[in-house]
Amino acid sequence: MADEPSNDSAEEPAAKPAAEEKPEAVAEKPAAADATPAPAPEPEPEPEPHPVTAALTGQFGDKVSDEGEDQCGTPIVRAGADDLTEVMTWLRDGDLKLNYLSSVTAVDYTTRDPRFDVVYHLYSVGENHRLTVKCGCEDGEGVPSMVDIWPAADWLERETYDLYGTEFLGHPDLRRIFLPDDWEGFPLRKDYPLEGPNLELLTRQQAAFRGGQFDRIRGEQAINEQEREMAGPGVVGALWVPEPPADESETETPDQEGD
Amino acid sequence: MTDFLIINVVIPLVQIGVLLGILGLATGYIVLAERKVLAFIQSRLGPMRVGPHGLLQPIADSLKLILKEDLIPGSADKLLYIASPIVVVAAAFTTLALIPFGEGITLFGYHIPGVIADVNVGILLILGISGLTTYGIILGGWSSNSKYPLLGAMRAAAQMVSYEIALTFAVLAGLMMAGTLSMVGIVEAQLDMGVWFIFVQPVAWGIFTIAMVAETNRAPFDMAEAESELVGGFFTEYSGMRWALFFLGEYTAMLVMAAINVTLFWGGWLRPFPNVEALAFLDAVPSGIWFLLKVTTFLYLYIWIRGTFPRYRYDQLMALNWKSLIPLSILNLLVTGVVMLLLA
Amino acid sequence: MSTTDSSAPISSAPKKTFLERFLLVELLKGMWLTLKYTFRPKVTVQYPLERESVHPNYRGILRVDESTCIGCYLCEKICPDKCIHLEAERGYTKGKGGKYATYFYIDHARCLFCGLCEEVCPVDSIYHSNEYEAAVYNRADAVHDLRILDSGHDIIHYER
Amino acid sequence: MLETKEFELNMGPQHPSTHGVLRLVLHLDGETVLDVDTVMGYLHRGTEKLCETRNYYQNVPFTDRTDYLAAPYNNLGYVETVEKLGGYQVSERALYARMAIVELSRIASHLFWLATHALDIGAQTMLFWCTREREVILDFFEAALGDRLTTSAFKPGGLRRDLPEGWVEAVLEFCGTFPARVEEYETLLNANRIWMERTVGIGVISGEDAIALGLSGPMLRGSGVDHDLRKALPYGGYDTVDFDVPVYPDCDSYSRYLVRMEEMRQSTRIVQQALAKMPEGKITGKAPKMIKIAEGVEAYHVVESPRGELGYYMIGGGKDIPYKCKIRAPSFCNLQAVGPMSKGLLIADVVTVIGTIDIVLGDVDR
Repeated sequence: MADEPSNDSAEEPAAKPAAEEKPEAVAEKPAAADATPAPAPEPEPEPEPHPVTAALTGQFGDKVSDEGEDQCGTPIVRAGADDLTEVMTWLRDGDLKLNYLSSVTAVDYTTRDPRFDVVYHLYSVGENHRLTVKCGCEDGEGVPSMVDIWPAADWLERETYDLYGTEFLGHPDLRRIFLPDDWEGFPLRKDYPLEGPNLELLTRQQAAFRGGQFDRIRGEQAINEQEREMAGPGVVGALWVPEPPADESETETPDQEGD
Repeated sequence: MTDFLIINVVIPLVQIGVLLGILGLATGYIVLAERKVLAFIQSRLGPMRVGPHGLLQPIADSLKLILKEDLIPGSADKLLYIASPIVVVAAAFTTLALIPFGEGITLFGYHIPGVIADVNVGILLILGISGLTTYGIILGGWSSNSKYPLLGAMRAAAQMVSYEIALTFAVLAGLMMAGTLSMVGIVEAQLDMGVWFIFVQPVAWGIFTIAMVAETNRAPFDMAEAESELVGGFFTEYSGMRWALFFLGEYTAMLVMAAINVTLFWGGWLRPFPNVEALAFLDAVPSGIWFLLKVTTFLYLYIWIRGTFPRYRYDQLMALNWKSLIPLSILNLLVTGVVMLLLA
Repeated sequence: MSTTDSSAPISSAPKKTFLERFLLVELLKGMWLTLKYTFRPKVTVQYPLERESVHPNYRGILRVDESTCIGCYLCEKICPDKCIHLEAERGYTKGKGGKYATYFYIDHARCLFCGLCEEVCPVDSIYHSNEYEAAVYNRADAVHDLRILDSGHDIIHYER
Repeated sequence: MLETKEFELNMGPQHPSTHGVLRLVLHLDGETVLDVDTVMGYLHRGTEKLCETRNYYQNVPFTDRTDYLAAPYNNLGYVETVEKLGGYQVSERALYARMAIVELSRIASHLFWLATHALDIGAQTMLFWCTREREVILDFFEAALGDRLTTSAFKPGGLRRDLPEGWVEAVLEFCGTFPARVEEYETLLNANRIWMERTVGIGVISGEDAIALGLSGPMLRGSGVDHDLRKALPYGGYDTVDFDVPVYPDCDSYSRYLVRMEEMRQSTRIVQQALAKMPEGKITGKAPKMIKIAEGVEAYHVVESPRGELGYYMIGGGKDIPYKCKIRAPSFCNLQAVGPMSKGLLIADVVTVIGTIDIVLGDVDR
């Protein structure tokens, strides 16, 4: 890669062994099982703060904390919700000229306190540098809205609210954006099941399908028992049932693959 | 008495019957031709499945349209909703009676003229009746009681009323040369002068051609339909046969406008250079064929333009008319008058 | 920022003289182009009658070679949308030892055609055929069991 | 005085010009647009949630289905992010093969944009001419990647299979003839007075507003902002090829049209250079068969997709599945401009504005 992160932060070496130590992995062809030899970890005793971070901490001192860099070499800082507006305003208008809000999102660390991180990815059109700003957010609380600083935040914050349920205080129009207004729950939270909270309802629909109505749809070519067993329940309804059917599977578990 | 009956009743009825019979088919084939030509322009083949090279497609289409369910929206004004496509088609068909298709032939000792009714205010009547089409479109859009058709109808009304002005001024220039309002008379005037009016009135012809495309709601002036904005415009809610009637009306109107254009500027049924004796062998081709050939060319032009240009916006369309075409046509009229006065 | 000198304003709109405007020059140019195209060879294929062949690399409908399948479950595991289902048994029924699939079906209505199963299969038993006509009249027919997967599904070719 | 009422018009979700299932509620005064409400989400499939439950290889097919008109670019964005997370190297051959493929996808995407944009404005012939060329590119994808639209082109570390025999020559031949085709499109549109009246001065957004609204890609460059991530933060070997970034200052739909037309030419150049530079060697991936990223390792990687800044923000979770995968969709951010850009215009211009933004609803809703 052209811009392989040259200034590896402390986090980098941690990634490499983890990536490699898994030879018994769900084996595919063993040919290329070994990864690139990891670039020699450079355990710098005292990692130099990124100049962007340095400028920021120079301006705000303790209000922002340095969180190193990500794998692309983008500095990460953390700010408190109370100082966020002040910090962000300076980032846009100050020396760093971070005039472009690239993305807003949140991360759900279910057990951590505060539960969410609201993450802002900033960019400077002109200076070509990036900055990631994180801000903790407890469930049910909120962080100040950035709409006044970057109009781009309008929909991005609505999206984050829609999917994570993090409030953005002062947002002029904080509604759901993708999901219907009466949707329950916030899908990207970790405790939200993959196939949705209305699993029971869907199962009933599926049962109805499998019972009488499905045959009606098929008309004369009514599906015979053997064929149905062969086809399995996943065919008929919208949902997949993980186990091959022993008999009527009324209860379904969320998809467990991937664990 | 018999002669009177034959000349005034039987012959016109037969003419009407033949014309309508041919026209029903012809419209279908204009649609097919349009699909084919557009396809050729766009590097594809167009309808190929029904009959050889899709030649039976119009029949399949009309059958489909007749058999389709005829929906009337619940909230529509039913009477007007049903009436408006009929208005459009009736107006378009009526104008056909006034168009001279040829010199006429003599059959069983009776001269059958090439026109059903040679009225001495022919062209005025055509413009007047075709103006009625607007009512059908407005009523159709309004009676659907739906938003897109309403917008389409509004556009259609404004557009057709405005372009009629430019159209009429362009026609006037030709009429001044001809000195008559009769469609047959116009052609005969060109025969007398020995020159088609296109060569003396090119500007009027240009204006007429642009205005005629706009007047028939065809691309790039198909504001009223504008399927990418108004999803079909005034006939969004129509389906089946009623929708087909609008279609029939549109294509008949195209035919009529092309016929007027040919009659007025391209010598109607006359062969090229009607007074040059050296080309007399061209008279072997019947006059009706010359006429149809010219009309076909214009119909091709319609399709060709549709395949080439993007669509104007509603306000730009009006600006084009009021700011360019109408002033230009008035100027043209003035110049024509002055020159004729000087030459007279 | 780019290194080009494109910051200099480029007159984006082409300029036209009055005569060019009045004589509709650019419109006539366009019409000339479309007229030329009217007579050029056409590029479309009359689909149900003619069929274009696809490249051998094309990922079409999944097929399984029953005789080589060792029932290792890798395809089922890697499938991102879980459309492959199989059960394997140990035995000698089919003239070979080891595991073999007793129960194998693929729901093509859910398949992503991503090719991951083909890639992980250690014996190249599951593979994408070049067949792309998978339309069926009811959803149950989109599910191919081992018999169909092995011998190929019936394609109703359009006649006439 | 007559009482006048605001006219509310539902445009979409089923409308020929909303390019999918976008719904705009237009508040009209006559035909003049006073305000636009944008309603979306009809195509929301929860891709980001799905990505949190599938492993790093399994996620590649999902990225196809976000911006399905330029699927290889989405694959590239995702795969490069994973490579950054794991620190995997890409072979030279894979690097340039990828570059050629994604630039072809940019051409294909812009072609389809032109086709639909011109169709919306009423030039229906463009639809067929553009899809004709796009079809050729899709054939290349079919041969090299296995599928035409949902390519699942790359995997972490490289490509999934080597390029087929004769592929490079065929692509180079296409690159030789393609600029002439672009010229033909321009004959039909560039100077056409109707096209100009429909696009010049329509959908104006100034450079500053565009940056503040988070617009990217041709939306920025059509507003006079000289910014292209391929130049600004080179990734994927773009710093080794020579190309120009077209910038037009008029901030209107016509500028953006010119930008995209020129980008098609520049992409052709990049493809030619990339294929010339592509060495022999191994093209398939060097990443481990089971990618595991340590907990807390994160990366936000952006690429310049045909629509603009496409970003992937991923966090490793210590397992073989990402803890978080956020897709920064260019269509979504660009679509924010539809309100500001279409205020005061007519209905027909809203169609132009939607077309000029070049949205893909799969990308907007994810």
